[in-house]
Amino acid sequence: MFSLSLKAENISKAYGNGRSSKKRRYVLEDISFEVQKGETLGIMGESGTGKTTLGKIVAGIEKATRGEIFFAGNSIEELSKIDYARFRKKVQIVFQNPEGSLNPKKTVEKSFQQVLELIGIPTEKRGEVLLDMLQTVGLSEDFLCRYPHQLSGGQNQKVALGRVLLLEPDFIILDEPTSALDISVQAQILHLLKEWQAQKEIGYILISHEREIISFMADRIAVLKEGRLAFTS
Amino acid sequence: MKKPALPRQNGSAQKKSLSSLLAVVLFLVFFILALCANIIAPHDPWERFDPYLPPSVEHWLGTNDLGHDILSELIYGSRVSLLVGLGAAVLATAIGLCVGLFAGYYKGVTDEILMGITDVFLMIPRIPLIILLAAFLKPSFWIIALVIGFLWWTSTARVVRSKSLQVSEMNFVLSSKCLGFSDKHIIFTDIFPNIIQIVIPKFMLTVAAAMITEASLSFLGLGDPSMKSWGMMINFAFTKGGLINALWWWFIPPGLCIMFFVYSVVLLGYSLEEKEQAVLGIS
Amino acid sequence: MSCLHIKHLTVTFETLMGTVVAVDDVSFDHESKETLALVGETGCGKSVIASSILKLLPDNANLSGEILYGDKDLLRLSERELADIRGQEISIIFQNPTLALNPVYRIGDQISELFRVHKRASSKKSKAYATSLLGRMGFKDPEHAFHMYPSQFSEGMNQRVLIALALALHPKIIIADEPTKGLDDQLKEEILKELMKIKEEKESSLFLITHDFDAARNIADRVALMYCGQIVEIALSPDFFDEPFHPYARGLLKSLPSHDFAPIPGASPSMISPPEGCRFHPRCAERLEVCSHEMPEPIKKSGRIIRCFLYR
Amino acid sequence: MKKIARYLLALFIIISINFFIPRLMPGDPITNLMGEDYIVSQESIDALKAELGLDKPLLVQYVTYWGDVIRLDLGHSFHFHTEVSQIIASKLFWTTALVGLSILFGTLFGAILGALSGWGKNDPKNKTLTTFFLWIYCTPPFFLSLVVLYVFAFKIGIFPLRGFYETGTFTDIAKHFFLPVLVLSLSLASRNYMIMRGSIIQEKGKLYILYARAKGLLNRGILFRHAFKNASLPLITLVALDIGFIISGALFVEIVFSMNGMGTLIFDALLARDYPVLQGIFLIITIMVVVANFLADIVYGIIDPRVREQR
Amino acid sequence: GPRVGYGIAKNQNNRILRIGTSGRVRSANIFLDSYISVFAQLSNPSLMKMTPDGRIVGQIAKDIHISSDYMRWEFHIQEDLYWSDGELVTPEDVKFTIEYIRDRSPVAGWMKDTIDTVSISDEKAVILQLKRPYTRLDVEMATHRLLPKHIWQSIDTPMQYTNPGENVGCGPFFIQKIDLNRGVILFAQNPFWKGPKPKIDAIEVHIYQNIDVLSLALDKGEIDVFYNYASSYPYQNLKKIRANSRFDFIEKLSTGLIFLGLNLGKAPMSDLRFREALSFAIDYGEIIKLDSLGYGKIPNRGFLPPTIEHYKDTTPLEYNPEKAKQILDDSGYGDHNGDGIREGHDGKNLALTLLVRPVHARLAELIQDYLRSVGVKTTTKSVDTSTWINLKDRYRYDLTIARTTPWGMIMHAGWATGYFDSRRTGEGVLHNIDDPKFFKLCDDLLSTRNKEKLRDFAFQVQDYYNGQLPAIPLYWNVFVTPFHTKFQGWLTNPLYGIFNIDNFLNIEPAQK
Ligand SMILES: Nc1ncnc2c1ncn2[C@@H]1O[C@H](COP(=O)(O)OP(=O)(O)OP(=O)(O)O)[C@@H](O)[C@H]1O
Ligand SMILES: Nc1ncnc2c1ncn2[C@@H]1O[C@H](COP(=O)(O)OP(=O)(O)OP(=O)(O)O)[C@@H](O)[C@H]1O
Ligand SMILES: [Mg+2]
Ligand SMILES: [Mg+2]
Repeated sequence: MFSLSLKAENISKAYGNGRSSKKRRYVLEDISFEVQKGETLGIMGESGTGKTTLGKIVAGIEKATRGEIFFAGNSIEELSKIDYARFRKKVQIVFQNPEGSLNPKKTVEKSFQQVLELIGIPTEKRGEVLLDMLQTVGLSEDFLCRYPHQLSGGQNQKVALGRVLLLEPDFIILDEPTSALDISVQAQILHLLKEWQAQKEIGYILISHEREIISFMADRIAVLKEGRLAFTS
Repeated sequence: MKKPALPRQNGSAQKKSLSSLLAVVLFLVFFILALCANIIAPHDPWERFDPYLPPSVEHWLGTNDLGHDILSELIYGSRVSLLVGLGAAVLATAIGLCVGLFAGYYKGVTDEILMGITDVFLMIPRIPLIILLAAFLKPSFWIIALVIGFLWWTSTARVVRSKSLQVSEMNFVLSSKCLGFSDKHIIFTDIFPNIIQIVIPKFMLTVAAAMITEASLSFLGLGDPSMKSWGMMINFAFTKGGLINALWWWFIPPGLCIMFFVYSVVLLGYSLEEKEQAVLGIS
Repeated sequence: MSCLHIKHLTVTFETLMGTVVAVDDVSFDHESKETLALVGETGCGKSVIASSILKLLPDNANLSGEILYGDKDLLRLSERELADIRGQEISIIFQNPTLALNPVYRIGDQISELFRVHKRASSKKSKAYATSLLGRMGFKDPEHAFHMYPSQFSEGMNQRVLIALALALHPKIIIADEPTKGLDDQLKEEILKELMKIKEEKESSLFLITHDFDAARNIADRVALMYCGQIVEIALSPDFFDEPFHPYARGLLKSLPSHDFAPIPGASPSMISPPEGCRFHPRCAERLEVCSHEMPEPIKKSGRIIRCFLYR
Repeated sequence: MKKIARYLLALFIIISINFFIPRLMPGDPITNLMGEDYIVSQESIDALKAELGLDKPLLVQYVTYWGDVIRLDLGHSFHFHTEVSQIIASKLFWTTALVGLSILFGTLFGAILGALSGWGKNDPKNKTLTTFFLWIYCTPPFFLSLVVLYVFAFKIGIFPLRGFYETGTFTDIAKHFFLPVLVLSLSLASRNYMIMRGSIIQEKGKLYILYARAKGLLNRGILFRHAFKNASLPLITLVALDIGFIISGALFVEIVFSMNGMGTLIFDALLARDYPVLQGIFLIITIMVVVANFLADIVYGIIDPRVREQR
Repeated sequence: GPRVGYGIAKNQNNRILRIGTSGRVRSANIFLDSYISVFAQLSNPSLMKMTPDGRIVGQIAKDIHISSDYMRWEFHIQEDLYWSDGELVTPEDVKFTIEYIRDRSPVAGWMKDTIDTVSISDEKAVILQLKRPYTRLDVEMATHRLLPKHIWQSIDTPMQYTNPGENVGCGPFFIQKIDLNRGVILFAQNPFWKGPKPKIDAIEVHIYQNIDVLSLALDKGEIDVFYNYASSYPYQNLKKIRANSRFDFIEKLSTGLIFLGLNLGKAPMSDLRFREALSFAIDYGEIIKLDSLGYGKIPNRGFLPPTIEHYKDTTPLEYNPEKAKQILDDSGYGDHNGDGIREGHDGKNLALTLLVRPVHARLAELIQDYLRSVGVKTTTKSVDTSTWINLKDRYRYDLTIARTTPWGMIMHAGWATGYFDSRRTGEGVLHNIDDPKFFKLCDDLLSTRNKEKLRDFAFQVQDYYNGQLPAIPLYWNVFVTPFHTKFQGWLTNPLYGIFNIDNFLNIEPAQK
């Protein structure tokens, strides 16, 4: 059987004024890699090298200047509407900046509820699923009525993660998923991620600056430096 | 020894609910006036007494140039004014909101097209168009509401667009996109709540503008002059010597009515605002 | 000499689900020139303490207690008096750098603003100074960085901008809420070095909130451990890392990578209705009978402050 | 590029609309040229139509019209008896002064007061201010102008009753301008106030505001250095839109203060169905609005880099 | 120092007459702008003029000789008239003016069809040779301004000509300046005027765009008198100015009136019985009370007011709703389906469109109510003037409200025939009668200048109106003109009210 994979091919990304090439600055150059379901690719790199940018491109929410992303063998540019919707559900990203990725005008409950609605969980079951997920990421019910700014950094991160996990994606791009968590909770979350990976065969692209986390989680490690990706053992 | 308690910054919750209560009450009063005008009004507003009577026990606000009881006119006027004001404002705000949100969210070609349309609507010479319509349409106030609604949405659209351009760049919108929410969902549940503060005043302003415009339209020849509305009352008060003879009981009350009605809408808007500020914890 | 006394600080928030006791009767001293690391569980109230010091809490917060800075009680100062202290004498690095920066101003302008407001420096001078600061924060092309907007920067870059901002005026106290979050090892080291250098030079004290035990071990003089709104242990840094007293501290150390990320079992407690007795007891491996119904008071023991019945 | 294409297309449509709408209105310029009673042969009507270029099919007229637009030849007026460009130029000077000043004051006061009120607490002072501006907004400009005129020019008598000037000296002109500019500025300010107030409220919950406080900025400093710029986007839009509206919207103020400006010109031309004048004015307004919008777009970009990157 | 109020302090000069008007002067073209040309008759008088008692007599023309077949008109020109630049006024000027109007004025189409040649005889006379007999040339000549040939001969396209500065004129005053931005037309004394010396130095016409502001200016003393062509001072503003002791009033029953026009070509208006029923449904007394605040008279069915020459006292109109209903019932307009609205002969509900301009909104409301109470439903359609003209000219209305002007009453064959004769058209006229009997009457009127015959025909016209009711007059209105008592000696004529040369030569500052 054809195995489900997420593949980046010759991704380049330039920022700056579109027309004048002088001002254009390439952040990513010619990056290619492939991640299979159930596998973790760790990406490390200095601050500002383009890890987040790469993550966003792979997740399909930012356009690469050049290159393509393939999901299950098809370029995501050419996906039909239905396939794109599937891709959209199956490839998720957890942002580095957790508070910024939550709508400031929505309570935690609403954020969750809408995802539940999106994935078609019947209304009567939603409460149960929601509480389950809260417990999974280690949040209590108290948080349901809070707005993002009423949560601590780590709590925001948990909400963001929980929301993504609900979708049961095939691939998750984790951009510094535990940066705001204390070490015990970080450990909990890392174990949780591993557990889910084992159960549901999720592929991770884990972006982190912490060598320990990467080596704990990743099957393969790549380092992003000066726009290029180098695999290390 | 205990230090003095720190002053708490937020006002008492009671006061807040009071003002929203006031808003609701005020709004309802106008609503009831409009609904039950025939019961509440002391006279038939088309019945003619002596013209230009000053306020008296019989006519609390006197009579106008045709001898109509001004108070009754005022009460009946709420029907048309509320309908035109709210109708036009709802229409204009709805169109403007949608156009602005879509343009700001989709950007690119959609933005260009929508803003192009907005520009065109913005610059359509309104008065000629209204005269044109007046000649071909049967006069009625819902047509006026429609016309105002269809012509007055452009600035809302542009204002909304400028703000939603800002908001749609934020991470949480990206995040929603990534979760696979439909564009419609993102526009209305992610972007919209974050620009509502600009839409609320825009809406209030449109309510007032529509009520006043309705009067000036008749000045230009559109509409049925025998229709009773607050704007119309002000209009006649001026063309028929209300100001020059200082008949304040004629032109002030309809002005006040417009003002208070808009104020009730404003207060409603504010209580929304306050509720939100309360949850967001800002003062 | 101590420069910041926090006495019986309690911060609660009103929410629809009830009152959140984010900080519960916290008292500690922060000596001058000292680096105090505050560690603790996610959501235990560290950032709230940091914000309370500068009185930057939202409206739904209720504060009580005292925060003495010199002879002033920061909580009772007027906004105007506070403005003179903020940024200049006490600066803070927020946890969420991207949202903390104004999206419509250039990075450089946001830094120079400090000089213009507090020092009334000329724009040229403040620009030069801001550029040099950016250089020290590991920006290879500080001129370029000066002209960028926050949205064009990565998370880590904004983080560094915030650090630059906090150090700019050589404040007496620097409150850093996870300043090295998201930075790679090398940069982290550089930044911390820079931080310590400035701290030494200017004799400032550093209030460091962090999850990074390595950093805390390396630079902190003392460590305060927080759990569920309370400070449960304060100890000198070597002591703390060598032999933590509180069971929670021991649990935490076990979650370190070196122990293969073995987490403390159980979930974080609710801050609205915290557990009776010792807040940690439901997850505590060494709990006693009393722990479940009586709250331990902080006591001094061998140079530490500890809040646990095991050490009574 | 796209932007320019869009503006050109919009311009094309609007300029076409400017041609068709006046012509679709019932009546024509000739009816109004005639007077109470006449007998004219079809022949002389035709001659008249030919003189005014109305004899040709609409489509041909339309093509000619475009030729004129491109050559910027606005033609001459049927009723004002001069070159349209000349009439407009003479009115535009005064109207621009009137409108320009009003936009300036209306924007400044509206924005600043609105920002202060949105920033501050909802205390009695701000409530009063809001009520005041609401009052102004809910008062038809006609009404407001007459009341102001009645009180200041008639009762107190410190301002003249009408016109742009009497003797033409600076103080004389200033005296004549004071009341109309006051009325227009107030009604503009009332709207700007509401918008700015809402916009500031939206901004003030943001974290960067809190951080600005942490930097040691004072309340007002934060408002005007930080919140104001972010919140001003909608206002810029509105001010750009104003240009067109006010010119025609100044009509009522012009009527009350007997100022022979653009508003009156439009109204007269409209009632008389003076096509060339109408087309000329609409063309000028169109261009002004397009330019203003274009500038506003540029200003957005300058203010907000995130918006600029979209280009 | 003391606050100097605007206007009051400056208006100390008792020898300058300030006239306030709210006419919309559009351009400084005395030949074509309809508002300015009213004022320009002071500087550029017409050949003929109307006397205060309504007769047409010579003005520039000393006397006229008319051939018995009305084909040849000889105008003898005053000999001591000079233009304000010192040139003598000559028959050449008159000839030039008539030809200029004939060739270049869009409103003078009739001249092309009527005037054959214009020539000058050696006795300082201008001779008009006509193509067909025309009896009313003198009336027409009372409304056209004399132009100085030496100025205007170089102006080929009057349509594109404005002169905001000095306009050479030959009246007692000439136009010194037309400053539309300031809103004034300034008249100075003609230095070469040889006639009786005016007792005032100058005349200023101040243009106010809003009548209420004009009233304030009057009250305040910034202007001395109100003047709008064919209009009374607004009745509702009178009360205030009456309270000002410095003002006095000229009150004259006008030759104009307000009337309800009927589309005679359409059922049911084509039915005389229906028209009569309408006439009984209207409460004239109330209309006068409400719309003219008492400054009006209940009209006769004969349409024309008593101020007109050869007035005939016909049946007064009467408010009698019962009678109206009776007539409607009797003539087949019963309410058979019982919905409160009568049906026409076609069985459909009588639902009429009342086409009005915004100025008549209130009257429309009243009419609508009167008709409703006799079971006729009307819808008011309020439109702007151009639309009104357009719809009216295309007979797209059932009822409409219109007013007549003094000139309108004497135009065409006179006696308001110009409003009804369907062979004519014009801005304010209805041209709704195409009855050969009426055409014959008009032609008869046009065929003679014989006083007896004219009277006879005028009576017949009034009888025709009385019998046929082509329009229902609503009220004959009284024109009220407030004036400052610091001037006295006011003279008015039915055509132009106070704005006539006789008046300006006559008024003088009041003696204290
Ligand atoms: N909108 C933009 N315009 C210009 N440059 C940008 C923009 N967005 C990102 N960049 C640049 O791209 C580079 C990569 O940014 P990115 O956020 O991907 O870094 P990162 O590797 O995730 O860093 P960190 O670890 O600090 O989060 C940075 O140098 C940043 O300045
Ligand atoms: N405005 C608020 N309203 C209600 N609760 C709040 C508010 N702000 C913070 N809290 C709660 O107070 C507690 C302490 O938050 P704080 O931000 O101090 O945590 P923290 O220790 O900094 O955690 P982290 O390490 O995750 O940043 C949290 O449980 C949080 O949910
Ligand atoms: Mg990143
Ligand atoms: Mg925190």
